[in-house]
Amino acid sequence: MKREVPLIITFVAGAVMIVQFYTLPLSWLGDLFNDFFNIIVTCAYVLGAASLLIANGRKIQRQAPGWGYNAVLLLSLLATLFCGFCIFPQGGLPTDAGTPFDWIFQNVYTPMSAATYSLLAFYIASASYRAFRARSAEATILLVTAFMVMLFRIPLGELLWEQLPILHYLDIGDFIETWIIGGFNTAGQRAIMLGASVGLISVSLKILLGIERSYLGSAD
Amino acid sequence: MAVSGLDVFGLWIGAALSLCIFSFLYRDNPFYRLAEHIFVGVSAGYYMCTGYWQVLQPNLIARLQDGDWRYAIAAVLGGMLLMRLWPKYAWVGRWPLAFMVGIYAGYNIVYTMQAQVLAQVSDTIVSLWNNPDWTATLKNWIILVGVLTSLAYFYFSVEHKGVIGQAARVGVWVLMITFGATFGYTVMARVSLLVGRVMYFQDVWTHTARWLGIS
Amino acid sequence: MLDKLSSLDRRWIFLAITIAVIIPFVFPLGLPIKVSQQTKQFYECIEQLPQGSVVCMSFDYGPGTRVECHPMAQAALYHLFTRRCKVIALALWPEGALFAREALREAAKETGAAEGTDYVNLGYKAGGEVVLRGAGDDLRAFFPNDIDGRSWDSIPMLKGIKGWDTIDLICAWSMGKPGVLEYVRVVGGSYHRPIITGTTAVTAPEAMPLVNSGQIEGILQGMRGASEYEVMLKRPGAAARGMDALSMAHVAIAAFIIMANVIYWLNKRRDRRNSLVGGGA
Amino acid sequence: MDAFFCWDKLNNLIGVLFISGCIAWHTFQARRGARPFIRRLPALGALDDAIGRAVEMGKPVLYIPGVADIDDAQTLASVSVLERVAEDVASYDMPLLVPNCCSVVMSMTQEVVRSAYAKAGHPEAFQSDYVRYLCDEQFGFAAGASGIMMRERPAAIFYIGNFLGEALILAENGNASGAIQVAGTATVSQLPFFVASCDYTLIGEELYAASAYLSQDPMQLGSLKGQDAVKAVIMFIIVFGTVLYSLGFTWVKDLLTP
Repeated sequence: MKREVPLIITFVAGAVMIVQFYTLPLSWLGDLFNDFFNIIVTCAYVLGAASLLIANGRKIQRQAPGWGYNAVLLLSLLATLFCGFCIFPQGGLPTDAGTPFDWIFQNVYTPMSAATYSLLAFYIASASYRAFRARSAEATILLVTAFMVMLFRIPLGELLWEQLPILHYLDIGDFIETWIIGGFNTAGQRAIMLGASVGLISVSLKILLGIERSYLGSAD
Repeated sequence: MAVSGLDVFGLWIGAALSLCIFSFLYRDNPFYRLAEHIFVGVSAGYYMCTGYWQVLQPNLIARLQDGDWRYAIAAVLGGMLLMRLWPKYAWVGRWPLAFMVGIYAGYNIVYTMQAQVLAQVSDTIVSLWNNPDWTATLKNWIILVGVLTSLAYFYFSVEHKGVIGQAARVGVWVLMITFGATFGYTVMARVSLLVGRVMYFQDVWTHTARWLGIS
Repeated sequence: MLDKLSSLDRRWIFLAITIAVIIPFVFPLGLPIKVSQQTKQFYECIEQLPQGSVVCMSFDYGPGTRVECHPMAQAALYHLFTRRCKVIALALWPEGALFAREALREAAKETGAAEGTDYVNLGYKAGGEVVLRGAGDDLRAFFPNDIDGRSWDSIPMLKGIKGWDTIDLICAWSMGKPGVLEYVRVVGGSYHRPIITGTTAVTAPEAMPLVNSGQIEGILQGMRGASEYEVMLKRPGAAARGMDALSMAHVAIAAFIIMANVIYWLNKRRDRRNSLVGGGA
Repeated sequence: MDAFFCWDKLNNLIGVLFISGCIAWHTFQARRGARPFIRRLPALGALDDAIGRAVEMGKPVLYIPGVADIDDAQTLASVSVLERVAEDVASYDMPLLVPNCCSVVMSMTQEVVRSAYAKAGHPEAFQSDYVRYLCDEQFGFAAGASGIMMRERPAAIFYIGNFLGEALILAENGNASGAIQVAGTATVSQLPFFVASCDYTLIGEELYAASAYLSQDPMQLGSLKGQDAVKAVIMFIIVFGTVLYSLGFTWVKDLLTP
């Protein structure tokens, strides 16, 4: 019962999605299921926040090492929830522009998200230094392509290229666009996409048929 | 543009938190940990609030208020998911999980077929001669050979020996060029992000200066 | 020395990159920006829209990639409003809706476009591809209100707008999934509407096969694409301002790659010589 | 009938039926005893080695199932790889840390890891904070996961699933923490970073193949054989269609155009 019902639900939901794709009168069912999906996903955010509350609450209670940080996490979570649910501006929602929630978004969330993302600029440099070595034929191909695409698609790189003897007759930007990006890159991307699509369809099929069921957990 | 004290305060908070994040580049430290925990808390809260106001409110609550009772099913399924919080009843949460997995398994089958398999195969069918110029011809050959050899690399039921082995080897080269190109492109993207942050710090300064009436 | 360099503490690299990015802001280089074919194509797509065309602009980016996508959106809105086109903004990413609001307000201030008659912001809807498909024949079903809660019927410019086939052009700012690929699949695939896009430099190679096959009619690639577009519009903005720093950092990374390989090669030569000596002894 | 069936999707239906038939046929063929040959993927051997090293060093194993929700087949494939990894790690009674970016995925991985410890006979060894939810925002997640790497110092890190921009943050910090790293993703834009920063990488379809290969379940292996058959037909159609198209016959391409 604990396993059979979910397997049946999976099969029915999947079958409905497939059938509605091909048949006009049933397409409303697909839309309805999609709505349901979105609603359940949003409920999952509650699950996420609740598990954060529980996990961090426990650490604070136990006074585990570094519990002060967990308290900070809980405080910032609760403060955001309070602003996002309780502080209504006149005739609007708590998430509108100019509200405390919006202030948190603009001045806490956005800068930190962007700062974390921009750490990538540093990591990409250290990864290039460490990993890009002409160890084998494959590594050399990767290295040379990356080097060319990186350097000669920026104004300074183009300027450098134009100083080169003979080679400067070749339009390097056009060469990269046409042959590397348009030719080899397109081929490689397509092959990965095709292979992955076949794998994806296969996994989906196995899930619908109940062959692949690890997502349910292996025991009760 | 008028700058208020609150704006400037916000900018400085943002700049300080950004610096805390950047401090991780030196090594893990209390400032980073502080910022990290604030970040995790704020973003979990942010997702929950926007999710509620932009999805649950209009798509569930408003519809139930309008009397569309079909949506009660979604509410029940969502509620069942929350049962995961009580280990004893966690199995109840499998039902909505199974429903979601089912929807996307079915969806993946038909849409992947449409957008990836059919579209990509049909795009790969190109003219190998009779093109207006030689560049198009050569490019088409590269694409055809590249796709076939790279696909050979993804062959699992044959050892990579003989013809398949050689094709797979060429395929790996094509894949390496693909990865190299992607890497090169990404460098630009990532550096742009850093440039964006530097501009942000610049803005913080100009706004502060304007507020103080210096500039 | 060689060993030390080949296992260089990565913090030195971090420091070098920081310096390379900051210097051009203090001493601008003013490098010329060459406009690429793709950017010209993108520009033409908007340039050829008749007056009063309705463009659906999708803001599918988060704070992280704002620096790449936001200048594009600002420039394109300016371009569209000066050509008297109407814009319906929506977002498949939650933060996108707020960026849309910011960009629309700025562009409105710059060009005098009015909310409700020249543009509307429908806000964010979760679900990605599902939303696009569901909204197919009736956008209103998925977006009954605009972001500030005004009902669809009370907004003058939405009169006559039904599904995707009543939209003249799709313009998606895209940094991943959901993004322009979803638009190509649904709106391009089933409704055959023209699509143009501005992507982060990362997503660009993934989108290029679709540009080659004509499913996407114009593309701005990353900050570089944005700066080229700004140059074409003769309206230099944030993207053009950052191009020098971008160049410098690239050169720094390139220098590190060359250095790493020279060291690797020297090390290999030394090892080979040592092993030869060892063999003789 | 016209009002019922979308005729323009007929090519899609035929394709789906063909692929399903191919995979199903090979799967059930395998169940009847024809155990198919599947080439060994080098990255999978690395999974075992990495777990072995963690056991030797007495340090935890870190498994990151990507940042996508369960609407992504990569996540599901990852969960099924996790099942094997968890069984392995649990049998040595070692900690397996699984930080999650999505709460639904967390509820799934929690179930899988808890079951694995129970199955290995160490139900008490499973602690609820092994599997945790960090946050939905990808960079908040990256910040949190990097913190875990620096503090817990895992000996082996697996990145299996759909990754976005945070891939390099994770892989570089994992590298700095000194762990052996094995990655697997079908997300093309992140593959170069994993290839550059990790010891082994499962590329594209290999990710989906991994779960089947690890299970050594004949039906799963049969489905891999079916996938190969599908790819062979795709290659044939491409070659056949290209030759015809170059000769001026466009019908193959037209039939495929969605």
